[in-house]
Amino acid sequence: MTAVLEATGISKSFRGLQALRGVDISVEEGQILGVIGANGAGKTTLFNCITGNFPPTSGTVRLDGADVTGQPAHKLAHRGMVRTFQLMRPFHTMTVLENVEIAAMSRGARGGTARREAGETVERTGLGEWADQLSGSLPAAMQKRLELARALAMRPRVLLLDEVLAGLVPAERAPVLDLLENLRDTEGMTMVFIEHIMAAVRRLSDHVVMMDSGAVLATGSADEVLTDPQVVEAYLGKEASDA
Amino acid sequence: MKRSLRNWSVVGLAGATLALSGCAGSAVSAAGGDAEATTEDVAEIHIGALHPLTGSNAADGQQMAAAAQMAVDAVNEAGGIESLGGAELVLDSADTQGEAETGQSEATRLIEEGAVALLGTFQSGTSANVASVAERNQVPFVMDVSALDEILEQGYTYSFRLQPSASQMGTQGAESLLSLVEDSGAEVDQVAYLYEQGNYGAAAYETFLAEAEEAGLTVDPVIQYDPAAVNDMTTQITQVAASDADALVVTGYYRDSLLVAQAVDIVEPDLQAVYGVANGAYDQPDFVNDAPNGGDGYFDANYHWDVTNADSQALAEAFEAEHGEPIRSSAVLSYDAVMVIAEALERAGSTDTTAVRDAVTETGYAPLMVADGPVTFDETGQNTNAAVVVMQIQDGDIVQVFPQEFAETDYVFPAPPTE
Amino acid sequence: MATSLQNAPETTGSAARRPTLSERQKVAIVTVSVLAVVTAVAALRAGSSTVLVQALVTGVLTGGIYSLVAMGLTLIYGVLHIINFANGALVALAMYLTFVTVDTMGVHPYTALLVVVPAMGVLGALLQTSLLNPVMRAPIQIQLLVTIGLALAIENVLLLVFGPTPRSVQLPGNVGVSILGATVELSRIYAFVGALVLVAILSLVLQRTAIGTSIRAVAANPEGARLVGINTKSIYSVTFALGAMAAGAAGVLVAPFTTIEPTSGAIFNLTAFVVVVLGGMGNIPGALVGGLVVGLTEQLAGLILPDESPLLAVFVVFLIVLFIRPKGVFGRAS
Amino acid sequence: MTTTATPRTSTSAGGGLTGRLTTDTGSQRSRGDYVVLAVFVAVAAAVPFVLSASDMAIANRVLIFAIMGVGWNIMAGFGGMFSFGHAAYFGIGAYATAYGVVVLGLSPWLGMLLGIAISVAAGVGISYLALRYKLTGAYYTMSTFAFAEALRLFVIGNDALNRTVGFTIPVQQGSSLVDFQFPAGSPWYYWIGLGLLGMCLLASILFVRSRPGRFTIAARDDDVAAAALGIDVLRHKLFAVAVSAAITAVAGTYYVQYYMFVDPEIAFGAAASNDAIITAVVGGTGTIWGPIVGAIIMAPLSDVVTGFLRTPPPGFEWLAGHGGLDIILYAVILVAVVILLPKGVYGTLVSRRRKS
Repeated sequence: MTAVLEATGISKSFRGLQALRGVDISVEEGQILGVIGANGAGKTTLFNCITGNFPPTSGTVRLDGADVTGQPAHKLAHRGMVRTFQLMRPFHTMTVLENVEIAAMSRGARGGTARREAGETVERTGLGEWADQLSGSLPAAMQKRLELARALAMRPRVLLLDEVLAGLVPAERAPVLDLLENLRDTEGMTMVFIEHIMAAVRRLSDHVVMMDSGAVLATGSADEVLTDPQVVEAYLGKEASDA
Repeated sequence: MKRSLRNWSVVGLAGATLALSGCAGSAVSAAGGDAEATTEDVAEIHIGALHPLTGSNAADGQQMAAAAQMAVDAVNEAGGIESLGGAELVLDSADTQGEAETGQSEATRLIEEGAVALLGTFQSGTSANVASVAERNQVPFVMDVSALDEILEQGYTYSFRLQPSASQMGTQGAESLLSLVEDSGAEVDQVAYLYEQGNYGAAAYETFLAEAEEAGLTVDPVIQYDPAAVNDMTTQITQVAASDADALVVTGYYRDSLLVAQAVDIVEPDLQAVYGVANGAYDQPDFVNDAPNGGDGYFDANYHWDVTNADSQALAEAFEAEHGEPIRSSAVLSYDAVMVIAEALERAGSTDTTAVRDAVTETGYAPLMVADGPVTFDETGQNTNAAVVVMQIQDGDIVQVFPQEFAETDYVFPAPPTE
Repeated sequence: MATSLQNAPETTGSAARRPTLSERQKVAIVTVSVLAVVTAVAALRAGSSTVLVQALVTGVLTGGIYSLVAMGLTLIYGVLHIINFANGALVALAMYLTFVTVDTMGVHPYTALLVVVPAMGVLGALLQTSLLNPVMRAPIQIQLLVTIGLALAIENVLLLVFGPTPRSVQLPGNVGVSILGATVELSRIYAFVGALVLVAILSLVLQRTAIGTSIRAVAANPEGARLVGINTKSIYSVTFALGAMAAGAAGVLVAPFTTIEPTSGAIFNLTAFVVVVLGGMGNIPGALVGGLVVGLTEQLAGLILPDESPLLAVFVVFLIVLFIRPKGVFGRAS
Repeated sequence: MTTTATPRTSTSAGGGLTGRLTTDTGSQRSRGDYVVLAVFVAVAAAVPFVLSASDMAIANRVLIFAIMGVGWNIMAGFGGMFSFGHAAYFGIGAYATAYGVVVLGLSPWLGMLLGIAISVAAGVGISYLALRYKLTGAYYTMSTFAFAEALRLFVIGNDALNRTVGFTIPVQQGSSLVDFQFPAGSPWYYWIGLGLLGMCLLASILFVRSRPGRFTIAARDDDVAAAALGIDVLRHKLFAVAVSAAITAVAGTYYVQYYMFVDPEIAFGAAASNDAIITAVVGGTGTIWGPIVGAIIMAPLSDVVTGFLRTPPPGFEWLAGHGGLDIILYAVILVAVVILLPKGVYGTLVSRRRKS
């Protein structure tokens, strides 16, 4: 029962502003952890600290039990932890296929293999029709998928997804959710995902962490967390009124 | 010109094909380059002049080009080159823009278009470049202004220099100062030396120092500065004021030397004189306008056109009448350079460039510049009779004061820069 | 009261500000102690207290002049994110306009401010509207090349019109005065004071006027500014006009102690860039501090390393500061 | 750029995955690049047979500009690091060669290798600092500028490097490939320069096709995303700097051997940096062939303008004899091209072709 990814006591401050205060999360092999919380709760900052975008002010990140705190993002990616971005970051001068090919090449695939793998991933993520389109001119929903496709081409063991469903219409969500579920069930992929869409959180999460003001407010199974009165007050009520 | 314009448009349009197709015609029309013609009856002889007509030295460059043209006109009016059937000289004037590579490509172009000799270029860097072009094309190159010693240390056989080199000016500047002081009976045991840190300033300083030390004159403090960057000289002049120096020697360009004069005016160091060596300001009419107190009393030991020579005076008057400004010594040197070339052509009786070069080496032309004698080139191509004269600003006029043979009036020494 | 355009609108949040202040104090302490050590070394090399004092006073005054010339540069960068390579050429143009005004009307050089500054403002607005507004969204190299081309054009138009002979402007009563035992030309003191006044005026305009608020809004977030109804293009033009006017004021104030040539402004370009970066690009009081750092570095380096160009020391200091404080001495880390 | 939500029909026409992959435009374009390179070199090699000697001087300058533009383009166009100090690498190449030939008595070819080595070391060193300390935007640009300036001032103050005088390559009689010296006007200068340019272009093409090159371009587009995908952004950017510095140093060597002269202003002055930028930007940054097009347009431009004003066509005689007018015209043309075609001449053509 060892956690694949375990972050303990993660704090981060920006010039005196405390963005994270001692956050603990952990996720076990083949499980999916949902991270919820209002905008500005520190979810993306947590991802950034874990994936090496910037080091946490204090706290430890362990991947497969090894301390990887403060290691640069590219090293962590090669250790099997890959993420997507909430605000899409396509390589805008490249086509969709080329974007994904970069990821496959980065994983170590050579020439033709990389292209074949990229093609498969593009098909799998439903981007087939867009493969030769310049990624910079894709509609936002397709750029979201491209984020996912690039991450998958890295064949991650731990995948961190930052609002991968945002901006998709309900009809577009289902195939993505199917894909994610399939990845867990067939490949045993471990995932942490930030999401606002509660139906998705309920469906996918083995475990949920609710964040508020840079700290963990509640943790447990999806049902436990989503019915927690504190959570309802701090987040869901507001979410409901927002929607 | 038309040739290169046509090339360009084709080059621009054809992209990677790099003007292959459209330029066939230009190869035919490009046959102007043979300077080997030795026919005795040539209608025109082209001389190439390279000067900075634009850029920060355009003031000198434009005058130099104009004076060179006056020299050509004078030769033509006097019947052209008689040994070549009265052939007329044609001056092809090119703009170096003060850049060495432009100087080189323009020199190449001028030779290509048939120039049998080149003159120029005011900037030592450009001259060094043109000298190498001249050497490789075996076309004589007469430098009017370019003081850097190193240009003629390359073993070139086609390059000549009329102007005294920086080290000649340093040596002669020291000699002149020493004899002027001795002549005046004043007491000067120590001088401060302020110079621009480039090789020009350094060469003048080092040769001055050698001469001064031999004569027992102390040179201290010695201060160098970056002429391109300096904006204020008060600290340097305060250093001079804090020393025991009796006089200040300055080697620099116009702008920085003017800054020196402004700083001297306010710091008021206790000096008997400010004495320029190869100074770019203290013999310039502009300096009289720009400097505090009109720069009264400032000396400069520098190359200069001979004010005591009637021919020089005539040229100066004609120049001012034609161009509305007083002639600069740089322009007179360009005039002399054309005359050296014309005189060599006359003796060579040929437009073969090597023959012209050989004739140049044996020139005995009497220059309009102050000199120790007729132009005489040593084996490196340096004019050994090039000389400096000491000038002083007196009541708003720049007058030759030393040595006696070139003096218009008596010098005033001591001449403290501040009253 | 920081007039940094980079972070102008987020002036709230005392929690965020206090550490920055102490950060600034740290910077100030380090700067002062480095200066003290360098000054001590310079004192040993100079061997005369008069010379040292003179170097320090001259350093401060030339520093003021450098920041004066750099003011328009930093303003334009702060709002337009354009490195204006034509700044020096604009200063040179202002010098010639001063010369013409004084020469034709026979007025006191500083009255030329009344003519030159508005004229430069109009020119600046025209240049921005016609040449730079079309490329505001283009990459940095496009804008850079436009300003380089502009600089070439202005300098050579000056050469064409005025010829290559250097001009000068005489300031009546421009004598040397003594400050702390050092001698200083009055015109340079006036220019130094002018730099201070210019900082004050620009700060006031940016902080206290409606147009200043719009400029700061555009500097911080052009998209947001457009959404709240600000015409960003005209703000760009106003800003470039202000920058050109600052260059104009600098040209007038510098003219009396400068040889006026087409390249007279360009010789300040190098130092002006250093000044602007050291002070934090877009930070107007920062430019003043940057100017002082450069002026003092130059003077003290001249005493400590007499064989090298003082500018070498300036550039070494520049590179070191840049690596330690990538957003300038007083700029905030991102 | 299309913003419609439907993909272009052409891409979906094949339907099958493999079909799309075989028509991948990227690899075809690259293979096409080799062909274009071969044709370009072959055609350009014939230029000396048709141009006069003075026009060859311009052709040689085109080569120098082109090599510099290709070098700058690697770092700025493909690497996204906007350098305003490429004079540093050009100057190091030039000085290493000149010092090697004049002082050490080396062959210029060894001097070139020396220049490449020093240039790469300096470029990687300074860029490591700049990237390590996260200099971005204008601050990064100014650091490159300051580096070149500092080198210029260092050389001016250095006796071993002849201070402001620089070096003049001694003139030899006769031709020598080993000494890279030929009689004035010899087409060999051009052919050697063309060979060097060809190699630099080849390096450029190989770079863009290589893994490091593609990773560099990815990092240029988005360095955070690249890092998240396991790309060591710093290392790849430094690799791009190294390639760029090496190519630019080659231009320095060629400059010295052709002009036989170098001084601190020529080597490290802002003009050299400008030439590299202007060439690449006018042609089109981030494209293989842009710098070549830019060089062919911009290198002869000042000569053309000057020539035009030296003997203007009938009706324009009043334009002649005004010092400075040629530079004004050059500046106006530069500004106009840059404003009207911000993607560069070649870059605009390519993007038009893609659109249609």
